[in-house]
Amino acid sequence: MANEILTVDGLKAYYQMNYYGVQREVRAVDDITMSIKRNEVYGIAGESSSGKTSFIKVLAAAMRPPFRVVAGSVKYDFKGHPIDVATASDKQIEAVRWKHLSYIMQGSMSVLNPVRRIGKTFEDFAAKPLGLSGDAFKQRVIGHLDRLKLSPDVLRAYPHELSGGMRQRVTIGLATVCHPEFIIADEPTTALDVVVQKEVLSLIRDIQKEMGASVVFVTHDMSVHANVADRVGIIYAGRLVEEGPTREMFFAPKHPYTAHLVASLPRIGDTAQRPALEGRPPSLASPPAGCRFHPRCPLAVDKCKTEVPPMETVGKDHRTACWRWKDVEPLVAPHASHGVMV
Amino acid sequence: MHSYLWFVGKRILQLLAVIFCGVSATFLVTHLSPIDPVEQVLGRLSARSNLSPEAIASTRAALTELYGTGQPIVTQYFNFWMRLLRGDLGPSLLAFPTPSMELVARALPWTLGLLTTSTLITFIIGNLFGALAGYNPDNRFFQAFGIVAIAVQPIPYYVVAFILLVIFGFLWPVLPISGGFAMDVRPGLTLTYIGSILQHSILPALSLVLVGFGGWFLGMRALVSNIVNDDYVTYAELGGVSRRTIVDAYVIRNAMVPQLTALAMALGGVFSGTVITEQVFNYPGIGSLLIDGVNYGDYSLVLAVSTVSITAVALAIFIVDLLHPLLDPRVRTE
Amino acid sequence: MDRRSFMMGTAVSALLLASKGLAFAQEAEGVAPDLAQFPRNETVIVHNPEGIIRNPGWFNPWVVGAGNGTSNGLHQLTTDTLWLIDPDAGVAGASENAIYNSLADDLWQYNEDFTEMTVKLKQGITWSDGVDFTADDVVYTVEKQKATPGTPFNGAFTAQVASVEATDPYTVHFKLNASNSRFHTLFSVRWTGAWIMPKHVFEKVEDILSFDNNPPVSLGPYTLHSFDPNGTWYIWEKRADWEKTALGMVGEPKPRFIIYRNNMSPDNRLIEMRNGNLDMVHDLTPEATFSVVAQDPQIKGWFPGFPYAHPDPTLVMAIFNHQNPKFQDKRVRWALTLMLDARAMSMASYRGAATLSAISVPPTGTHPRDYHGPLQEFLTNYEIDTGTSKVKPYDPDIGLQIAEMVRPQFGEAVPSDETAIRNAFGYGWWKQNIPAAEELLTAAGFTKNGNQWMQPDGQPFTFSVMVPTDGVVNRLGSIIAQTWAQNGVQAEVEAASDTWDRQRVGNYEVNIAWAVETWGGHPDLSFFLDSYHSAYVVEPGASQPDRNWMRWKDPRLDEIIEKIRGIDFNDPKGIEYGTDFVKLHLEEMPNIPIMAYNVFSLQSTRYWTGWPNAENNYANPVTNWSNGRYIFTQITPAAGA
Amino acid sequence: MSTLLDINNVSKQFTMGGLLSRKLVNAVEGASFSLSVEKPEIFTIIGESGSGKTTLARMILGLELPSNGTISFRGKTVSAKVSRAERLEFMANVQPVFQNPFEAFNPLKRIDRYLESTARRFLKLRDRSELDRAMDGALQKVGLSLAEVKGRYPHEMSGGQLQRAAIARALIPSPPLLIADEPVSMVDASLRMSIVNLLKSLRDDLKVSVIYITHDLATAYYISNRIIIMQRGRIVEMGDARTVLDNPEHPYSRLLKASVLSTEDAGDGKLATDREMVSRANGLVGVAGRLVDRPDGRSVRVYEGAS
Amino acid sequence: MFAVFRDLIRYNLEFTIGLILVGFVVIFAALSFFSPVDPTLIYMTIPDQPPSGQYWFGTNSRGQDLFWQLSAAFKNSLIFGITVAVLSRIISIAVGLLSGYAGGWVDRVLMFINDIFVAVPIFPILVLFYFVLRNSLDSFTLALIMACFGWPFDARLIRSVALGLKHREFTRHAVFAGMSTSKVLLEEHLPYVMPIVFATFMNNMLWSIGLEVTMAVLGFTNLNNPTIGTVLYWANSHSAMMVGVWWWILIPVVLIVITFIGLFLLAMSMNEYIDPRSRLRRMGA
Repeated sequence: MANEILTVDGLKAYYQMNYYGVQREVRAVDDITMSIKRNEVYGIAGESSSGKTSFIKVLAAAMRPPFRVVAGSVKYDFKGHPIDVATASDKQIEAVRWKHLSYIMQGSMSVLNPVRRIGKTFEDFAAKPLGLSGDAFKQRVIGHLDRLKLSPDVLRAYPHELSGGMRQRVTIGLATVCHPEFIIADEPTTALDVVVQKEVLSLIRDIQKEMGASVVFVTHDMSVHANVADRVGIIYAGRLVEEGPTREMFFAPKHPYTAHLVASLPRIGDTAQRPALEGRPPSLASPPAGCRFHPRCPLAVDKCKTEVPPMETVGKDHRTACWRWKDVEPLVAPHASHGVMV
Repeated sequence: MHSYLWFVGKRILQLLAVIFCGVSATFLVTHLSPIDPVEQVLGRLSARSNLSPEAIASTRAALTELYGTGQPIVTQYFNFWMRLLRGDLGPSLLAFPTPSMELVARALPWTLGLLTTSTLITFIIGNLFGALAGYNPDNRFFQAFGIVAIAVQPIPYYVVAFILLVIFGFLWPVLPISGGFAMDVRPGLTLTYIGSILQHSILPALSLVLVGFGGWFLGMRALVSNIVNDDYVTYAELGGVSRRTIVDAYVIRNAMVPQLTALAMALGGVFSGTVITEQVFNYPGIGSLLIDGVNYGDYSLVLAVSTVSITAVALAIFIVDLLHPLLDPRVRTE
Repeated sequence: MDRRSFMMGTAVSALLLASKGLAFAQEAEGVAPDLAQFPRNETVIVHNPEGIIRNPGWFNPWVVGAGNGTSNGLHQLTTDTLWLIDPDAGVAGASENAIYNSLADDLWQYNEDFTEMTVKLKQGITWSDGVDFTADDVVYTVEKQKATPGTPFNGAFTAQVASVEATDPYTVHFKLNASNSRFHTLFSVRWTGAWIMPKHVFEKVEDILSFDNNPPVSLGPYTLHSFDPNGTWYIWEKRADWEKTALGMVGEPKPRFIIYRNNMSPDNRLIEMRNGNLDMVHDLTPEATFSVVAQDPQIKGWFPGFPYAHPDPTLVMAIFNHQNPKFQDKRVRWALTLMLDARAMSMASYRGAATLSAISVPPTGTHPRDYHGPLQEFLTNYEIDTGTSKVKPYDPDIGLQIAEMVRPQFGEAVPSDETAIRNAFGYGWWKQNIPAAEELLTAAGFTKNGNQWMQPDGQPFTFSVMVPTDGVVNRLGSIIAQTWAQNGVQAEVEAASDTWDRQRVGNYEVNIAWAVETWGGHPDLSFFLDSYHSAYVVEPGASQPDRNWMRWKDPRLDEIIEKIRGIDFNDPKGIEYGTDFVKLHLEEMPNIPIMAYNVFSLQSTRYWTGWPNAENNYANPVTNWSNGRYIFTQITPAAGA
Repeated sequence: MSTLLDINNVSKQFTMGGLLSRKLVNAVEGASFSLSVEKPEIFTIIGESGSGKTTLARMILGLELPSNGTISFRGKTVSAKVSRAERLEFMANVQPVFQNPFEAFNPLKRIDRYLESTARRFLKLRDRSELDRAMDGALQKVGLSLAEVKGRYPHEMSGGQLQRAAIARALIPSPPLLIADEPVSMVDASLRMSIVNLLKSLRDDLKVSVIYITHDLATAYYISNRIIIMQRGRIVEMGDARTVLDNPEHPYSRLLKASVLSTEDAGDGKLATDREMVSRANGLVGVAGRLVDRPDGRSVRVYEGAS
Repeated sequence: MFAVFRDLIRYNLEFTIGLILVGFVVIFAALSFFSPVDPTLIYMTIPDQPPSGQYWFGTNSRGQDLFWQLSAAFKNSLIFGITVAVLSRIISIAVGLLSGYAGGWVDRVLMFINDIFVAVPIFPILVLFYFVLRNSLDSFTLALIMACFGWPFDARLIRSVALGLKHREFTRHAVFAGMSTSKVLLEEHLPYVMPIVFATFMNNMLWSIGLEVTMAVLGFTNLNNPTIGTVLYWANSHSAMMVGVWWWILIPVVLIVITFIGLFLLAMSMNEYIDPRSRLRRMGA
């Protein structure tokens, strides 16, 4: 069995729309090749409308017209169930859902049926893949909830009766109760307060460790990636521009965009003027030629405007797509904090 | 529980206010009527018999005293509320001296029965089909069904009732077309009697169902086609939840919340359909009573029917509202 | 309990409760029938036009406005009074001059100056509970109603009767307050009248005004079998001792059961008759009649062919409000008359099935013999002076023309014999004569501005024509208003559901209704004419006593009325005075007589035969008239039914 | 030194539920602080959701009335229940900047419409060229120009431009005070710094005071002069931003700081939270305590009898 | 505006069909302005003629050419329906937007009144008005009364949208840009409730025309004024169906169905078009 659980190859997935004669093709995912290892947390970062959400929709096999895969493959190597979700039938996908592949959707309030008790929702999702029913199922769920520090009482509650943090833990519970091999988590902590956010993140991390699952973790917040991900991939304008081990990404980025993202993080104890990246991400309907980052890139040269940089391996598990990666300077040094922790 | 009590309390207050306002408006509107009930009765009396002028004068005096129409309107209004609280709206002119309330009480069960059954059937079938059509937007059967629903919806009650009358009374006379039950049936709690009532209610109810159905169907279809795009439905689909459960517990259950509100709001409207239906099928309900009352200038009766129908509709809305927290847990802890 | 089962349970129990409530409501009211079947060869089913009976358990007709059914069999089958007068010829041998001696053994006997009346009663009549009918019942009826305001004849008896006594068990003697040669008409039923009360029942009742008299003790050959607590049907059953009733003495009523059904919409009537669930229908639209008699050969009308309808002894007219200054000049009234087109009116209202009358007497019953025939010559020579010229407006052959107009559509069904045509279509009417009408208006000071007539004061001549919301009278009024409008008079039709109330208080300009109504089978005109006396005309806005809706006042009219009051009911001079009235009416034209109010009463011969019709005109077939009782003695089950 | 804004012992209570289950929620309790005219500063209010920071902001803007205490701006009590003229005059002095730049303008309307309305209302300008000049001037202050904005719809501009345009609109009447309610919580990292830097330059270059409401300690540290930390309606710690954040004293302040995800040891996955720290911070909720001044200039809420 | 039309016709089949159907009926109704006969006159032609080359829609038992009769009836009924719909839309927009935006006691009072109007069944009220006004109850008065009862449900829908809009940040921006409340409501919020207004406009027309038919069939309106209801009334009073004059009922019913299918399709497709979300997509957001 190969070490990669997911292999994405040359994936292109577009929104193809027609509004009263206005033809639009939004290239939300444009030629992404990457892979994810077993027992790995892979963070995907990018600005809003960079295509990161579209990308994980494909990973989760949640495409709906007008969004469709145009080219490439998305191959999972589940135990006994190898599958390419880009081409698989609904029935085949049905067979791996929740048992092998689960999904934590953005917005804990809206993903739970507001008129159904949490316990019922667990039954709906997990009873069949687990092959359990009645008390055995209930015991299993209660046991799992206990791991998430949730009391069995939540099973009788309705979503609106729970706090945001609890709801988020419930959705994590829901996604992990069947011990899937692969979990896709889309901004699971975005709306949470800092204290709760930290708790939830640590929970996800712990559960992942315990189950040995692979997790794709999507957020625009680099500081979350810093603490959760083993590897981080940066998506810009529908393309993967750099991926690498977390520490390297923060302290030795090989793409100017990554360097900027890291640099723009303010830190307590540091009041030095921080640069802001001007401009806006390009429209996915009409991206610029060449390197898509070139209009905002301080290092851009003429070549960047015409030729698309290829993905180059620049270190162990570290790849980047930049003509001038060698000139990228880390903007932040890994030094100790000024603050004194009490 | 506390909040549910508060919810009920608020609804009761609202119910009382609605009844008070509606009934007062009814009183005002009717008492501004130029129709003099005394002259109405005299007119009917003498239309077919040979009365002398003296006789007419003395009868008029007697009737004026009896109906209390000589008093100022404020006194009449006050007396009206006093009487209403005792459940007595005075004698009907149309069926003097029977209390108008008695006439209403006799007619009301028929209308209520007809409305309750037809509304329930309409609501359930319309919503079920609407939900399935909304969840399967590409299904040809439901698409065709939608077109039929849109086409039937604007046909006036009268025409639908009448077509049913012609089909099932004339071309293929298999169903009774008039009355509440058959002449050779003994009223009572017997199967024959209830069977006869049901048999006689098929056509009137069917006419209401046919017309009312489309609205629920279309409303539900629109609601469902929105709900299927909601995150929790998408998520359930991604979670491999069975289709049946999704339609049932995710889609329909959530769509029922606004549909229930719509039901409460629609209750006042179905009344107009029963009036026509009762006329066409000679059904002894409250709608034809109202029409008779209007044509006879019987304002006691018109008041009684309006008062009772306003109260009944308000009560029905109240009951539907009480069901709300059962359907929507969010209301319970509001 | 989870929510789903709770909701289902609630729904089911609500349904159960509703049906249970319904069942109990009925149980409390209902009278359980003994039989489950009513064999059609023993049962007649009659349509009653009264609509749903809102007080179905009420059988006391001696209370004003009780809202109970009257024509549901109650006044056809259970009540009786001294005489009945048929609007048609009456059963031969049992009536004379259409007058039946019912409870009375003979006609009324007045003293010289009509201040006292003596009545001999039949012997051997019993109430349905076995008690003998006697003079005491009649005396009780008069005295009790005299003493009880709220009874229908309280006013009449108080005003007219000084005293009443039973001189022996079968003789009643009335002393009147004033001379009155028509006092007996209170006890003479043409449609309804002073029904005799069962003294032995009512004297035990403390307050007869709140007594429902359920079940009614019957003086007729039928008793109540059962009725719908919702007021849509009544079933009556023949008494075992039916021969001990006044009707039984005329002949045996054949049906064992008579069912009256109420609240039948016209389409329901048609369907139920076609389906064999109705034997007698009160009225249909002209169109429905033509279609049903064409489809079902067993269904018959009054006339064997066109126009089928039975002419009521009522006369539909265009009634001018004489208290309105617009209509106070008889030249204007005549001008409006001459603008009308009889053929258009006949076609629009009845599709040609109208029986026209140019004079103020309905062309029905025995009236053509007494009035229309004898007056033909007078009418043909009748001349009016328009101020410019003299015209003879009468057209005696207009009925023949209408018959020719409808013949292409109805063919054989239209009679070809001239007398038959005159009886069916009328004896003639006024020719439409626009020039004469214009001359009359000009003479009255009107001027024409374009196509619009202006009144003498310079205002346009405009008024509304009030009609009921439905039926032939509505159609008639529409065409009348339209014809006037086309000739420069701005008449607008106004359909109202309260025409009866408005005409009573004079709240109209021109009204289409009947202001003339007669006994039908008897030439006496007092039935309506007495109320035309100027003494009864009231101020605008006040309630006008019956029939003189136009509030017409004329000393010559009063004189005729007083002359009639001074002679006996059967005095041949009555026709002479009646003719005087017709001529006075022609001169003044206070309202425009148009046509009889024809009613499309139909009978099915599927189960019963022997119905009255134009050839065998022994009774009025209109189902809600009390006189209809005689029909049940004349019909027989159809062979094979 | 004259006072620009004075918050004096302000409390706000909300009624939750109805008559039968009436529950009073103290959104803000006894908040006091003031800003001076002479010294423009960025004054930061920090707290998590439910801490009352947004309620406080709404009261300052006059969108809510305090249940107790007074808020006065230049000596005048702030309230929405005044004449339209007075209200307009207040708005000319205090303007808001909101959370989501993509929501700042009606997506169906052109952006300049808001700028123009502001100029017309508060500067009483009628003339086309004067209006344009005022709008352009304000846009220049935030690094934009009227030419870039005029006739454009919100979706035609980037988040940063939108947020700048929103701030430019607020700057048109030259208000001495801006209320910025979580202006960066909904934006991407690359945009965040440009907004924060802009706020900083407003203070430094235009001498505008800003009340900056946020839950992000890092940006607060980066730009604030003074901060207050709020927990469940109460101010628990207040003082110079650096002093407080470098070395927080109140247990809740410490918890907040400890919960900030550090990037300094990126990739190490250190996420454990000190349980005891959490319970200490939460244990103080609902206890009144009182604010005590410390020698280093900060005030901290202390609780007699509680450890 | 023209471009909008062109786009809709070109790219939206539903809109095109709806436009054809409604256009057909509207043109048919508008023909009544050129009617050679006065539709209130009776016996102007041979009665009971089935549809033919001479009488396209046949003639009725009152001797009227049904083509011109129905043309006038549809004109009057459509005007009636539009009057009710426009008036009640105005009320529901005003109440809904104000209630949602103002909140507090204004909202409570308005919604309380709203709830009363919802709970009072309209039909008995209309009958009561007829009972009192009798013949003075002309179609405009009837339309006014119906408009007074036709708004509450839609006002609630609008309010729920307005509640959401109230908390959108651009609303607060508009306020702090010095815009008056009416400006905020009419210029900022109104576009967002237009889809509801459009959809309910059609429903409201259907409802009001249906009620008018009910009133007319019972004889409670001015029967001389040709409307869909009075056409059916007269057909009924002449037993049209039973005696085989089927075209007197069938043709108006087919026309009603055509009208409302057309309106439904128009409302649906227009809705999608004016929906701010799809508008934004078209604008390229």
